[in-house]
Amino acid sequence: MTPDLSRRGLLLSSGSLAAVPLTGPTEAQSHDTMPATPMAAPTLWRFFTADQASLVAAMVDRLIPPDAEFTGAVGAGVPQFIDGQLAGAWGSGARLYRLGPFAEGTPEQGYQLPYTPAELYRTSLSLVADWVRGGYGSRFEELDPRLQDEALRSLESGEAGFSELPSDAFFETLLANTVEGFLSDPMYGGNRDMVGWRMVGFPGPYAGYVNLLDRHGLNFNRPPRGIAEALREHAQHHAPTLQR
Amino acid sequence: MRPALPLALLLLAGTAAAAVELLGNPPSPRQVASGRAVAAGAGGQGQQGACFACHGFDGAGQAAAGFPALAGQSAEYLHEQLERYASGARPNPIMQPIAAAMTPDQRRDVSVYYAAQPPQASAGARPQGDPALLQHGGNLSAIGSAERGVQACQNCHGPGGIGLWPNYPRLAGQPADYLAAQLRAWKQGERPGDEPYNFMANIAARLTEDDIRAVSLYFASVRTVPRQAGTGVLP
Amino acid sequence: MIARLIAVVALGVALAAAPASAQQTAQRYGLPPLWPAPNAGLTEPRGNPQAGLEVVRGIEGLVGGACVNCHGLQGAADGSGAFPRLDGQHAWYLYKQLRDYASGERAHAVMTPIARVLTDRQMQDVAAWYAAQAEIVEGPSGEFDLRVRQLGGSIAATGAPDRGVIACAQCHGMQGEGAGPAIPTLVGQYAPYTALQLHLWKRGERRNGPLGVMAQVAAGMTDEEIEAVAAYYAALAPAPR
Amino acid sequence: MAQRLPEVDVVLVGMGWTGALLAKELTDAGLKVVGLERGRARQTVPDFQSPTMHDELRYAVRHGLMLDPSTETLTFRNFTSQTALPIRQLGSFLPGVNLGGAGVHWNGQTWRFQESDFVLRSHLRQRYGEDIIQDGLTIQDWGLTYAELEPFYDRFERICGIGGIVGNLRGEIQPGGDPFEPPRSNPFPNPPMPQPYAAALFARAAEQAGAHPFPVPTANLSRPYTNPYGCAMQPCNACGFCERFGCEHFAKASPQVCVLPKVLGHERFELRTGSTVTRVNYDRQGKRATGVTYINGRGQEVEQPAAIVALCAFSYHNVRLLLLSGIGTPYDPRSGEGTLGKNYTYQTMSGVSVFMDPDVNLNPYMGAGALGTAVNDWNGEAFDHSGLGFVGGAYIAAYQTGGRPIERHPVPQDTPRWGAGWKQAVRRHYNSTLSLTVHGSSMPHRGNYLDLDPTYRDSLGNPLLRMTFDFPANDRLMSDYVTDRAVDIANRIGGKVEAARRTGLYSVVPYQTTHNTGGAIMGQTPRDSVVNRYLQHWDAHNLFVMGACTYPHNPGYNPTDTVGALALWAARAIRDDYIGNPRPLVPA
Repeated sequence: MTPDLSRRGLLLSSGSLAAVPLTGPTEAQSHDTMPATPMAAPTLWRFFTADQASLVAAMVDRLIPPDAEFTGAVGAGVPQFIDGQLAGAWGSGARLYRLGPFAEGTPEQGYQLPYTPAELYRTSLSLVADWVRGGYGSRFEELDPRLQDEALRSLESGEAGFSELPSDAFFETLLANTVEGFLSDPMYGGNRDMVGWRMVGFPGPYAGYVNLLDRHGLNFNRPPRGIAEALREHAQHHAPTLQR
Repeated sequence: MRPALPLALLLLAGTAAAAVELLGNPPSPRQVASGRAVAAGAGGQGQQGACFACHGFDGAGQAAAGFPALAGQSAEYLHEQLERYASGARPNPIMQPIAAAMTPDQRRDVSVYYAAQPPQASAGARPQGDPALLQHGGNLSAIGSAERGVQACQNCHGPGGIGLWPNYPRLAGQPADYLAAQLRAWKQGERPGDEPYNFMANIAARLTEDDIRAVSLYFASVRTVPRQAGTGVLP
Repeated sequence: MIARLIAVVALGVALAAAPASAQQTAQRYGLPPLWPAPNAGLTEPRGNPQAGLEVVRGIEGLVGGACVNCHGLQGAADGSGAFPRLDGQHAWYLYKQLRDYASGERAHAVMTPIARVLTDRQMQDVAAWYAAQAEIVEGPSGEFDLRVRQLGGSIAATGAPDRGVIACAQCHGMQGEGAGPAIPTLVGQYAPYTALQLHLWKRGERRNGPLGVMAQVAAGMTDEEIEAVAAYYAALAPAPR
Repeated sequence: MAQRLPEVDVVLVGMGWTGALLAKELTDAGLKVVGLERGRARQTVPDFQSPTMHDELRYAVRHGLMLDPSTETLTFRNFTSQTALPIRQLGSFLPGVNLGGAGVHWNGQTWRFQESDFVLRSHLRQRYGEDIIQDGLTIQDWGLTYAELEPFYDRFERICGIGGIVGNLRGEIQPGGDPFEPPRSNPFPNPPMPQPYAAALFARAAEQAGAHPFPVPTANLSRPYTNPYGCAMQPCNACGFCERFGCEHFAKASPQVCVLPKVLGHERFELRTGSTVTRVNYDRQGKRATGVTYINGRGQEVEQPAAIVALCAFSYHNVRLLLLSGIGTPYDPRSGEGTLGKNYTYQTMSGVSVFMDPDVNLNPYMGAGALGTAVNDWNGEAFDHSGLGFVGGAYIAAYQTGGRPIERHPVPQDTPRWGAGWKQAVRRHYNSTLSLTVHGSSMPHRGNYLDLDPTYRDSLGNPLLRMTFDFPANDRLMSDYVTDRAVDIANRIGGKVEAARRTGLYSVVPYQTTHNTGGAIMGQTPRDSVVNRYLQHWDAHNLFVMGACTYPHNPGYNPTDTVGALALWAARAIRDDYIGNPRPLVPA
């Protein structure tokens, strides 16, 4: 699809299109709620190029944006999570039937593309980057959040017609991975400080509640611990930094 | 067993029921103050014995004497144990009369008091006991034993026995003698039915004396976490 | 200085063992390496730490026995000493231990079945991951009696030559830092673990070291000295890696 | 050239629930049994221990315990007019692999079928007349009755230590149980688990709606227990990691916990892991299976002759193996001839969500696989179908299986799929959404079947199984009807109610259930079925086919109880009748 240039022009003239830093949740800033969540430390990307990482970070932080109480996908380490997944077994197509012939299929027949997840990302990210530059005249990272969302919706609907693959196949994978990265065990690099678990109130993998089942309506607010957290607490000899 | 939710609350179905709170979450200053008085033996109402004499005001216990640390256990767990001592469900010649002489409020408040005390740090990893036994204990805690048919301790008590608030007590840093005595009591049927489903009696029955000494030594040796009350819930 | 290095080499030869630092020295001086590739066939591991992390978290066939369960994600374990610290350990040493666990050379009820699930590649990766970690562990030095540590320090520095106990520092370095690839670092290792290993060497239940050196050393040590040396190294603060 | 091994008495293909049960029963009968498992061995200790077992990403999302589709999958199409394509990643159903099979990662919901289910065609025609069964539905009687199977249900439930409240004790309706269950000869061996808040809210609303709630029979144990085989089990601590996970507590009934301790190490039993059976060898003249051929862990082809062959793999794998072996006549949907692959059925699922007030704490993570309360008022023949236009039914249950948040973060349908609105909704609804499951029957249809795919191959080069399936109109009507009942109950709970109805074509993408049934069905004659009432193949009397592939239709209940009961029933027939007098147990 062709981006709505007139609307974009309006936005530009309104002056809201500031240069958006990699991690800058401009919407949150404009609400004067929470400072931008910085990437913790320079990341040595295993799969992404720096450009790809920057694009992915900008996209996932729109899928799960930061708010006043809980950081967004970037603050939660979702780009690092996805990078690790793509560099690992899942990215290389483990547990994916990869023999041909490949045919389009119906939605009911599920994923039929010849790409592993890693190949899907590699291919799609360059298509997305080119498409955004072609349609909006700048990098995705530099777009106003509202335009970023518009671009994402085009990817989601498949309107961003890529020749090599349907953009919605990539979008759905990205969205699923983003949710996984926000809510999976922190040992995979996402859900940093267990922000996703704290947000919903999930106490994590240390679990055993049979004594509490019949205390209906119980306000159970134990802070979560990840798989590796308790050992780390013992070893490092200090209390976790988690707040309730 | 814990009393089931009053039926009246169920009858409220259709509207939001009032949230049910866990004991001491958060600890009220009044309960803590009252609990401290109980710990000091000044609880009145015929209280026998002051908790602090054995467990300290800080709840550190006395490892040499096998008195368990109470600091940082959940109030729910401590309260449950006091109730069981009082009723005789958990037989103990020292604790039974002390707990029985307390009023229900005193049992509740002193539980909240000790739960609110930060656990003491222990360095762990100091040479105490047979290191081979220690390693065996660590293995039982971490993966259990196929040979005995027992699951890993850490399934319920968390890695290194860090505890799973509020029902599964913290074992890390407890005196080895105390832990071993409890396991032997379960194994020998001296704590029958004093916890739901006899989880521990079933497990202890499968452990050998060496296993018991090993896990007890292990949990006593784990470094414990200072400056944090409970197993992570109290701010 | 040179004289001292040569002396070390000589000592190593005399005892049919070679400290790794001495080995490097030997090569520098054009001498034949003392043990070019201990246990022929094992090459310097070229593990990928990030791939190692995947194994640490658990792979097919390695669920309850995933490394993270006992050693932690970064390798500092739980401080009890039931499980060794692995963070910052030399990669080749870790790799070789996994090989030896798998082959039964270092038989262990828990580690042998775990190691047997791993491919050679995965062993190298895991070793690379833990070798690259440096967890912050506050030394438990306050728990050790100064006199015990003093005794440990003596053994570490000078050994007990009358009983065939070489100074630990001869191989493990003056700061207990070990020497890649084969000689493990001892700094900050939990005392019960170090002590247990010395006991196992002494009793002949661990034999997977080069040329029987550790068995000979441990055989000459008293139980008191074992405890003391273990305490000494446990209490050493790690040097920045 | 295959290496040929000495003959054994029995070879079992697959070592999940049915393989383990047969191994136990037949070694007890003095037979030498070899169990072939294509995966690897695994045990409660150390393989299932937490916290590593409690890894949602690894096990629930990435399917760590499931069959790897890159080695074998199946192809799928809705209709014969389409080209079937491979199911490239698991979705709609999750078959297991490795010792214990899917019996390791099931939830433990343990249901008996109704008496009418075993004689469904006769029953429906007698109760409602000839026209009740819609054109195209190939409903038939099973060839055995509930009364015959009852002792074996009872025994399997004792082996598992099922917890529940009996609702029908030898014909007497009991308070607190399911009044629509078929008569039980004994109460459950264990009490039910304590019920969570969501279940209590549902029970109250269901009673108001005139229904009869009861706790779901659970294979998550409610107290320490030793089963009839002498295997010890321990109580469930409600960690909320059952489905898609192995149990670390010896608390969920599984082959590992309930049977294998008395099988592995038995002098007459040999387990061979890494052994992928590629065909059953068949003597066409003698109408007899001669053994199996498999690829061992080193890639070598091995022939294992056996006096008795039992197919104990997951449901549709048994069908595929029969097709690959050329035993039986493949079903032809055009002519209706042939029996192998016929009557493939599934489960017709829908759901209703109640988005409650945000200060309602349901604590969904306090769960167990079969923890919950259900009603059967609209299941099977518990209600009158006159004038409704469909047969079959569903139970409605408020399960609390766990609160693993990647896969469970319910939001109302008008929530944006991502962005700030999504994030707020996830946070708002996680702890206060009550979900009802409508677990419906699946009736066989002429167009739904299994055969071999002409194009796609597995990693060994053998054709994949091809599944042709869509929900018949009968089942869609049924699902709508019972979903309406669920909505009615949900409205009485209080909150915003939304139904996720059974709409559109069947899709292999979203998870529904792993209740794949039919394809090698039992029946009364070789013309309408693959196996007889003893699960004995009509064309080879020493070949027995276990599992849900033998169900002529799939009732509105989870299939595992019946899988276990049928295996024990068949084992009894082999032990007490067949060995002494080896012949077709039912004259053709």
